[in-house]
Amino acid sequence: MAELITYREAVAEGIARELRRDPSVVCIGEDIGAGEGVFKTTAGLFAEFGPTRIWDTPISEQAIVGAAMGAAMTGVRPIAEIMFSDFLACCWDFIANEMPKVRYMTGGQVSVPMVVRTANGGGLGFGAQHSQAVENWALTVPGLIVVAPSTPSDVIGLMASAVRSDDPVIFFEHKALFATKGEPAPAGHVVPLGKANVCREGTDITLVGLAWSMPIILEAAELLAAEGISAEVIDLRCLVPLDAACVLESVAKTSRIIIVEENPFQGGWGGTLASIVADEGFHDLDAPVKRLAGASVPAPFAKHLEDQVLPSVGATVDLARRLVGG
Amino acid sequence: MAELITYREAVAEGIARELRRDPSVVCIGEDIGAGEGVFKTTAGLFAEFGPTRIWDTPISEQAIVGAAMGAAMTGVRPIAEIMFSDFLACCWDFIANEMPKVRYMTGGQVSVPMVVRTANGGGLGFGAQHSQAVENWALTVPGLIVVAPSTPSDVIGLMASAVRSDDPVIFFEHKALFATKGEPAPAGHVVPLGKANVCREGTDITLVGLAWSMPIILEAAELLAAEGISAEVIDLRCLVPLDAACVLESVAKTSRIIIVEENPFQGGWGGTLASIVADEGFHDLDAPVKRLAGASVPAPFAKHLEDQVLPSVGATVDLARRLVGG
Amino acid sequence: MTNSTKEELASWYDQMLVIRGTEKAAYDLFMTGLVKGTTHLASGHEAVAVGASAALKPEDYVWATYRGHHHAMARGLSPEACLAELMSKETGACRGKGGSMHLTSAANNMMGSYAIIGSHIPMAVGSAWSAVLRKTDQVSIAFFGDGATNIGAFHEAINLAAVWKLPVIFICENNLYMEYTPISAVTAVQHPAADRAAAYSLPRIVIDGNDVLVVRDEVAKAVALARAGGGPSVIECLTYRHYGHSRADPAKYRPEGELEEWMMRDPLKVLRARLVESGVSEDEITGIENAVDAVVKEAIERAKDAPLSDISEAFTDVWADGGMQWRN
Amino acid sequence: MTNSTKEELASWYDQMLVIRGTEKAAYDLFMTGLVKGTTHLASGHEAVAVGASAALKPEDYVWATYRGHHHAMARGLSPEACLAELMSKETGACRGKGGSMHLTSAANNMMGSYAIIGSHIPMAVGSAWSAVLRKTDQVSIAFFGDGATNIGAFHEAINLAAVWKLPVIFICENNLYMEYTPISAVTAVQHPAADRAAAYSLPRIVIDGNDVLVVRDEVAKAVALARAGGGPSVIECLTYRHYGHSRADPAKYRPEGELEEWMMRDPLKVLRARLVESGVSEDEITGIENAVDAVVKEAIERAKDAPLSDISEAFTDVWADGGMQWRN
Ligand SMILES: Cc1ncc(C[n+]2csc(CCOP(=O)(O)OP(=O)(O)O)c2C)c(N)n1
Ligand SMILES: Cc1ncc(C[n+]2csc(CCOP(=O)(O)OP(=O)(O)O)c2C)c(N)n1
Ligand SMILES: [Mg+2]
Ligand SMILES: [Mg+2]
Repeated sequence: MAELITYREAVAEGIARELRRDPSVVCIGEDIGAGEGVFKTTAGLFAEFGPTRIWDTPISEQAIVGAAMGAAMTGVRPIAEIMFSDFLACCWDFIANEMPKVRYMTGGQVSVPMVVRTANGGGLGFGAQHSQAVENWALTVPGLIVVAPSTPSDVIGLMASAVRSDDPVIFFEHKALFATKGEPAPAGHVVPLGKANVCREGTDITLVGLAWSMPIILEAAELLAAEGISAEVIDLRCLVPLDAACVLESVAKTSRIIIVEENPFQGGWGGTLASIVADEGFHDLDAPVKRLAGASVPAPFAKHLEDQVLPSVGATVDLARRLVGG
Repeated sequence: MAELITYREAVAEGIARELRRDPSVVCIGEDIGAGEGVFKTTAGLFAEFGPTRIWDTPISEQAIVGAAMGAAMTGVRPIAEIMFSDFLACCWDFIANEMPKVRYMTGGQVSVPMVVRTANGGGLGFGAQHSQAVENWALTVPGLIVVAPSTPSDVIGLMASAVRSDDPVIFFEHKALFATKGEPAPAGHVVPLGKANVCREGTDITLVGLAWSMPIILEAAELLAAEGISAEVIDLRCLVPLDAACVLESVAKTSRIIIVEENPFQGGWGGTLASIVADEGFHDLDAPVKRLAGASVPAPFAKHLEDQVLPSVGATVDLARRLVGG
Repeated sequence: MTNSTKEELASWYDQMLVIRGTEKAAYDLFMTGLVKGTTHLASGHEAVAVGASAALKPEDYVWATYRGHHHAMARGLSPEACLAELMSKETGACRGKGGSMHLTSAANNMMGSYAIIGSHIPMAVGSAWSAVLRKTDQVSIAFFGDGATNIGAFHEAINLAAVWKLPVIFICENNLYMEYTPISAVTAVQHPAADRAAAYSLPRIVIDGNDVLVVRDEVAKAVALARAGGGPSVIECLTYRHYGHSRADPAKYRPEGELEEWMMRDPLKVLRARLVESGVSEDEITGIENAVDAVVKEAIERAKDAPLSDISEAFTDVWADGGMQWRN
Repeated sequence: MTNSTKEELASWYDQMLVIRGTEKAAYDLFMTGLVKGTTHLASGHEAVAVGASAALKPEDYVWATYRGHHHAMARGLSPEACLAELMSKETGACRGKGGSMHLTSAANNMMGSYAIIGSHIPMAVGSAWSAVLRKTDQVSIAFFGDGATNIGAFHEAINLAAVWKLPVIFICENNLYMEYTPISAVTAVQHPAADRAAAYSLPRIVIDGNDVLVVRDEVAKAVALARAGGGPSVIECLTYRHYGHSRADPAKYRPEGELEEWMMRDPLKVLRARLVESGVSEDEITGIENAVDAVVKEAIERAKDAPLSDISEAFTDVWADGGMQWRN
């Protein structure tokens, strides 16, 4: 077995592979060059590819994403970094109103093949404006591919698909996963967009999540197994395209589902998925559709408070136990 | 019976009442003064209250909402207009990351009593960047009151509550309703935030919506009644606070629900509501939880295309018929 | 001022007349209910579009706002494709999915019209960056109004372009008004674009936007600078819109006599005088005018006759595969 | 330069030392694991905060960034409330819900620290507008970094303030760097704030930000102008941060010798020299220094001893009723 790599290293590796493969790929963002990114997710890129491929910018999120768009529409494949996903709000016009609508409103004349990568989510005690999980923001916008990997090899495989996609992609890298380790990805590794990963098969209950939720869910499934409850675990990997079929198939088997999501319950992506299950999977269900989501509060700074507002292994196990029992 | 008034007139009237009542209320926005607003929703205000209460701004959405915030935090109650709700994206940092988080992240030291009013929704052939229903964007953000009235008197009553609230409010006025007429509001009319309106009682199926959906739902209910299907019709009025209890109570009676929403299905507010019903109302349900939502596409310009992508009376009736029949 | 041949002048007159006529048709069609939604006419601004386009090569990029009919047509969009788009026809530039505010003609490197103030300005910086990355000598132009100079994206874009010395030209059509509010009432400087250029170490350039020759010459200088690697320029063109802001606006906020004064400096009048001056006969000029009339009339008829775009269009072109599937 | 009394100088020295000592404590506590998350220390910037605050009345408003310990303390936040906040204690300024990046002391009209670049600048314009609306003579200050001058909100805010002639002062702490990138590498002018002032018809002001007296004097002039209805000012203060950008940053990007050079112009050194010059004895100065040491030590101990904020705090203060209920 090859040596394990970190999720953080996988980001840089995933980008590097695409930069090597296709000369039209370039990176743009704040402090991503010699600084190698505040999360070190662009480590090594400037050294290998230099300033004609890796472009440091001013603090101008609108200019970053807007310029990346203009380049994408004219023959380049930019990977733009927005340092923290909270700052997507600073260029939300471009994310919500421009990138995803150009192809449609030009009647298919123009493509926008670009990736916006961003460090998403909480768990590090960064407070209200640097800790949000906002993949649900992206889900509200038709025309955006929404990717949120949970493992290093998925980071690499999905980055490959994202960069090669002719549609705009928001690529959520999870801050709390950067230090986690996993299998490296073989050369040429590509994970298709919109294909969920059944991480663990089971028969009693379906546990669905993505990114940060996955370690929680996997641990919960392990604990449940010890109690004789067989949980099927699904990592969605993408919100768009959404592999709803995979979830529905699983529910057809288990009849029970818990969706574990970090974003706040109100407007969370789990609502959309739950509504699909409660409609198309209705006759398969033996129990209420459950969502374990972030509390509907801003992120508190204090670690012991932040722990209170995020879903936990304990809460997942408890709920699953009650659902299967009741 | 007093003369009917338009929804458009109700907006101006609702604002005027608050301006008269409380000298700390001021308005800020683009072309809202002598120009009286591009939708004429500030008609008469400049004439009555003058430039010390009604402030015309440059095209600077961030400065508008940011300045309103700073004023709200220091003793003023601003009503800020963002001309089209699509442009909330241009100041999304303020809407999503600032206004709703200040109270929490200061540990309760500071309040942000302000209203952001905005013309929301489609139906007028304004194309991809001027037709979006984005109340679901606001729902994703804990700390925002989200109001979306459907009738002139609700506009006035909810505006009163919004302006008097010590929490930040996003007030969605629907473009396609501006020309509609309804009962005027009595003096002192106040509609509490978070109280849904059961517009029509029924026993066979619950139809839930807000704003633009309401005329559609009400017409559908009428047609269904003619077929002997008794629909209960609920106008949520607000997404936050959400009157979930009202919906659950109704479903306990009818056992069936259709949520009719204008925003796109993916990430739409109906997902959150559906997930609540599919959880807490699960044992009351005799049929799948249904959502009729906007198609997951940008808004097309052509009227005949736009009609295709929005929920319709016909689709509502059809679905209700199938649900009750099956 | 550089010289221009009679032929150049005549061809600009032709183009400007076509634009004027097509917009007049759009207005009339609106009034008869054949055009729906909203339109923002650029009548009065034609010299900016035609003059700037005259300084470009076909492979250069142009980016416009919701008030972009003139830019699209100056770059080669046919009056028929323009009018058909406004009438939601399948022969429309965007097959009825874009509309007046989103006219696009990618075949002419006219990269679109954007309806949220300021948003296309960083995009133009992006296509200029793209030219540098791809090592072409393409230049990009962003056209925008005076009102756009107070939105953040404008500043972010110019700074980035100046720092990276990108081949992009920022052309402000200062027509004195935003929607109904005079730009002077909400801007801390007299010249909203030009007086901001120094904030990015760029020169202050203010020109007569109603004289196509002045515009062509100034833009040509900026294009030459940009192609030579000299970086961006900001050019503020003084002009005036003849109609109200949009079809809903009777423009009552204008001081008396203002429109009349500007009508005397109508870019078509200015250019017609130049034509006469350069020795083109009245007959020749009338010949152009009649020919344009016929062209526009035919465009109207063809656009009217075309079928509405198919309703399936509502559900295509979200994704690269042509469809709208976001889930399985 | 105006005169200052010995007492003033001494009190500034005291304040600056308290800030320096408290931030040093924050750093040390971080290293021992008692402070978590992240911190952005302002050591080196103290003269800006203390000098500007010295020009204000208690009822004036101040708005800061994630690098705002110095501004909060200069306005009256106690070192204990600061450190307790960083340690998530119930005695913290925001009871552990805000943290280092969101220090707020509303009782002192220090309206908060905002962690998204540029966002608080329009808010400061808003509190200035509020003073005009409420007819008080309160002045507002927004403190921000050099990097913030390239984000759109900065420009929108200054333009609005200039147009409305609001009593607000925009104070840039130009410390040469954003996070790791020199501001000069990404900005089209030499002085990122001051060279933009003319774009809003405001004068260009660049001062030594390491001399508290220079800062006090320049800000006092701007305050007087603002109170007199003369509108906003932009003041660029040249300064330097002694630590890296945040606790994660070893600041290797600095050219050799740069830190050392700036340490020679450490604002505490500069002020200490002024004290000596004005006739304060070494003994008196050492007396201040020792007293401050004791104050900071006590603050550390008290903050350490305080209980963590109650876990119920996670669920309060979303709404005006104190709770978090968004549905029934
Ligand atoms: C971000 C944003 N805010 C507001 C509007 C509404 N709006 C459309 S056009 C316009 C005025 C624009 O004025 P200017 O830039 O001078 O262009 P002109 O219409 O005069 O050509 C406004 C405010 C918008 N489209 N986008
Ligand atoms: C909108 C936004 N973009 C990026 C960041 C990340 N960030 C935090 S501090 C910083 C550098 C700020 O530099 P400057 O304004 O000079 O302030 P300084 O840290 O030097 O005091 C950056 C890029 C942010 N917080 N907000
Ligand atoms: Mg204008
Ligand atoms: Mg700095």
